[in-house]
Amino acid sequence: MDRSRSVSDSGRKDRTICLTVAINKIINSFEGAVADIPSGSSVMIGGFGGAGGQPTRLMLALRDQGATDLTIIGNVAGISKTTGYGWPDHLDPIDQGIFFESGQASKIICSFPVPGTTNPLSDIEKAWREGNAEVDIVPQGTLIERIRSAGAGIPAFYTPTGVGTPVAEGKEHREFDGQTFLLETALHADYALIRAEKADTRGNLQYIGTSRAFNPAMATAARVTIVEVDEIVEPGVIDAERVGTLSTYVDRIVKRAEGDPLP
Amino acid sequence: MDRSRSVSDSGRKDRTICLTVAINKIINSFEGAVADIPSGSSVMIGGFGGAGGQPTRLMLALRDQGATDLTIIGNVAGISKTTGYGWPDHLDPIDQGIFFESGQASKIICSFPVPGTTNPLSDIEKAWREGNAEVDIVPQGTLIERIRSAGAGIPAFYTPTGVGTPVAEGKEHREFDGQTFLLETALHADYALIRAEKADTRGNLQYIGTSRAFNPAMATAARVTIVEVDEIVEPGVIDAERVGTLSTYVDRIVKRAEGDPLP
Amino acid sequence: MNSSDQVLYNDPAPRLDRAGIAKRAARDLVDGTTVNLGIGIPAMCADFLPHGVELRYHAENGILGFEDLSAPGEGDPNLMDAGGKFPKLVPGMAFFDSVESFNLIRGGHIDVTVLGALQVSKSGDLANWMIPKRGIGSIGGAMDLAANAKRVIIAMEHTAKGDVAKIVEECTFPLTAQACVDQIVTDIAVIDVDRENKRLRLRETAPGWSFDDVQSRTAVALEVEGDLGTMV
Amino acid sequence: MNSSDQVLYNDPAPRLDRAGIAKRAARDLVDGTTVNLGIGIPAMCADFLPHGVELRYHAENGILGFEDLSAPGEGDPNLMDAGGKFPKLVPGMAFFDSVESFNLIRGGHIDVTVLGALQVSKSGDLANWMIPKRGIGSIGGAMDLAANAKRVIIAMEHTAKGDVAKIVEECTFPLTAQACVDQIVTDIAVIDVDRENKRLRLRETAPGWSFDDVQSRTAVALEVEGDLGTMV
Repeated sequence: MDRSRSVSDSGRKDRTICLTVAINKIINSFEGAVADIPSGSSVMIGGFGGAGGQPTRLMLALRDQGATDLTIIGNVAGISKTTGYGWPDHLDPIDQGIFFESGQASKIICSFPVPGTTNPLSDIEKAWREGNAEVDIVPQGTLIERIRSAGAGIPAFYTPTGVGTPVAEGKEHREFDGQTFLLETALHADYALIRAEKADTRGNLQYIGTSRAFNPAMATAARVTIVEVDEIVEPGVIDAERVGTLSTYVDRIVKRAEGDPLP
Repeated sequence: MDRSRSVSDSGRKDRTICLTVAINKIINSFEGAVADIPSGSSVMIGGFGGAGGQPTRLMLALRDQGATDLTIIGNVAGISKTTGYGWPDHLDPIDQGIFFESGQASKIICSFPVPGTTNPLSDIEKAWREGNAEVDIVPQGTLIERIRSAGAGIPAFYTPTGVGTPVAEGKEHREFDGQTFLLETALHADYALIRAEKADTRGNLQYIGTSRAFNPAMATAARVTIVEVDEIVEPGVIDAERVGTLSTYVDRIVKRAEGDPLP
Repeated sequence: MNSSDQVLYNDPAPRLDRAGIAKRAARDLVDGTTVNLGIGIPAMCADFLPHGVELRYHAENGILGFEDLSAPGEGDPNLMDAGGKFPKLVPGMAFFDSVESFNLIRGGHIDVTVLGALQVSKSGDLANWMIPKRGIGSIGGAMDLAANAKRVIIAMEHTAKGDVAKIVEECTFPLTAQACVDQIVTDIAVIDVDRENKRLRLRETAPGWSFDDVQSRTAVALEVEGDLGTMV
Repeated sequence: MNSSDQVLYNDPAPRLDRAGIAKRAARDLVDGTTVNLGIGIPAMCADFLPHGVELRYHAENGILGFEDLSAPGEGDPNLMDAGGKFPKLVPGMAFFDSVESFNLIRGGHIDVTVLGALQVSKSGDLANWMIPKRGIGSIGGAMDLAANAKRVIIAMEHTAKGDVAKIVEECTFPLTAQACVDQIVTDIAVIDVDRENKRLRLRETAPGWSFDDVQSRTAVALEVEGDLGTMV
């Protein structure tokens, strides 16, 4: 694949790094876009929860690809398949639960892994009960800020959220101006699978409505960012005032088929 | 002025706070918009440096209002008046230097307070040399992140920028993953004077081009945010996908006169 | 009130239904404020706003200023609120990402949040995300909202199944946030939380409910200042 | 090289002019990379990109992907770059605020930055924001760029006024960032910085300049690996 050029670079911190710049970011198939994701990877999955903003085709491709021992990072996770949350009634919902159903995921880091009821049991809760998966529950604001920090070069920050709760256990507590805060650290990933409405061929993304959610921050926090879009356009079609993710963050773009029945 | 309603509220941290919600945010004059800013206030001034995105009319109104002992917070500061930076050639540039020329400012927190040359001496450097003003020079990325943190409820964060330099003096150093970082704290202000292209009557703002810069973050970090706009429109005229500052952050809106000769 | 056999069958009058709780909670919402409504009873507040009150609704997934509709529907998946409902678009609304959404919350820019609860303590501690015996739960935006909104109103049924008290001296369930609750609106009472003094003040009772009726279903000694009102 | 009387008047050949330095620095810029050019000589690199090389220019004040023009002009004040120039709009560019702009920098997403310098040390320390005797200086985005860009190239005149060395064992001026410089392009030489071993490798000299000519104007012992090239 003649997609990238490499430049040897002595890099930060005196480590030799390889500067790879994707020249042509467009990949022709969802299979191809996720083919190199190895077992043991951490994979961010964008959106909020529900069909909007979820990279559903990339998720299905990763499920079919078969990589195992995955750490999945998402927000609301595994709720749609059991409750229909955020999906049209006439469709079978797809969510991060597919990686627990298939046994590919060994861990999830998310804010909302289980619905209020246990009947039927969600794939994530089932895997957790059977000891097959670790579930790390993070307050949503802390989760998104940890992801944002990873992309923004901030290794750690203090937050008021979670003080006095189970999420504070084992964390550094510190007072600023008489109030107690928790130290939280950046959350990086190997891959981010995200979803946008449009990409231009450079990799600028445009989002629509509430489909932004975790997508823009995840795009900045992963070593490789792969985006699923409804449309690929020429540079300039996306208004420079409305770019939601900058081209620099995007490594691979895959377009959905016209008339894809999945939302 | 029948602009706001108050609600008594037992508030956070068990202090009684007064929840004031501006119902009509539009103020008819720049004088009126800054009239209550007391001496001793900290005042953020938006933009990057140069005329674009700078709340020039609000600044002139604050100069004329006469409050003293001000702490000014801005980015590039006092460069335009001496070098013409970011201003059309046919106009006399206006920048944060006006508050040092007038003796109103006792301190500035900024990233770029002096031009490369000292002839002529800028207002800020003159005030500093004469011992009349304190100048706190902060790396630009640290400055904007400190302001953003103030608005985002984050009291402090770690940054790689500035390690081994004079800005690291007296600051906590900490290692994460073998790299050293500095602890930096949130930077709040009493007032933010900002500039946008358009406001709707609710207070949503739209920016244009490179005029965003420090404006959106400052809008979130001050107790009172006052915006200077070229146009006030009805709700809905600003596309929901293109709101640059949310209405919740905006307290007062003043419209410039049609055909104002200042950029 | 842990042993509650004596009150199980002697409600003095009907309790308010879920809509009734929402309606009463909605009465204290102030025009022009930025408000986040949790799922369940809190979300129903949107249906009962007093005349002339217009709120700036915030949903964690990235909308501000929409019109909240409690009816679910077959909407556009790209125009959802955090509860999975499909809000109505109105002029002056805005979309944004989760970073901005939680800046708004964590930064203290949400004026009021209405949330559900499993337990509330006399010091205003809130537990609403996990039942200990299940061992797993969902936090979502609740911890951020509870810890950082300017005002936290709890809208819930007064007791759990079997008339077990949910308003307690100390929460036994995992906390969502400490000392955060300002007011509790239930199906039988409106209670103000004086967090500083760790006291609960009963302000109103449901029609037909006396102080003692409410007190007997509450595991904290309630106080009254002035007249006791009736929930309407 | 602090006492420099002996070399003041004996340049063996003309030094490159500012444009010549920029042209040589531009030769190593790689197609498709995200690049931030500092003010002065670095900004002039944009005029000398090799054929077929298209860069994604970043300016701190919030633009990515514009066309850089080194000519100042009477532009739109709302379409400025960080140096106060007025860039040309091109399809595929984007505007954003300073938070996003410095996420890009601090987060290590800028592939290359070209900056000016007052001093560079053999370990790659950079000093470029304050002359100590003035006591006040401007940092701007320089500390963020120097500390966090993937590759830092310095484009500067080799010596200061009076032929005082700017390439030194240890910087005596206040630092901008430690151990950050990868390459130095001057009016007489191209030098690679081996930060790990604190060594400087002379790669090229200006036409007519020998190793000794450059060494005598450099306060660090230079090394050469293989053939010494000529700057073109």
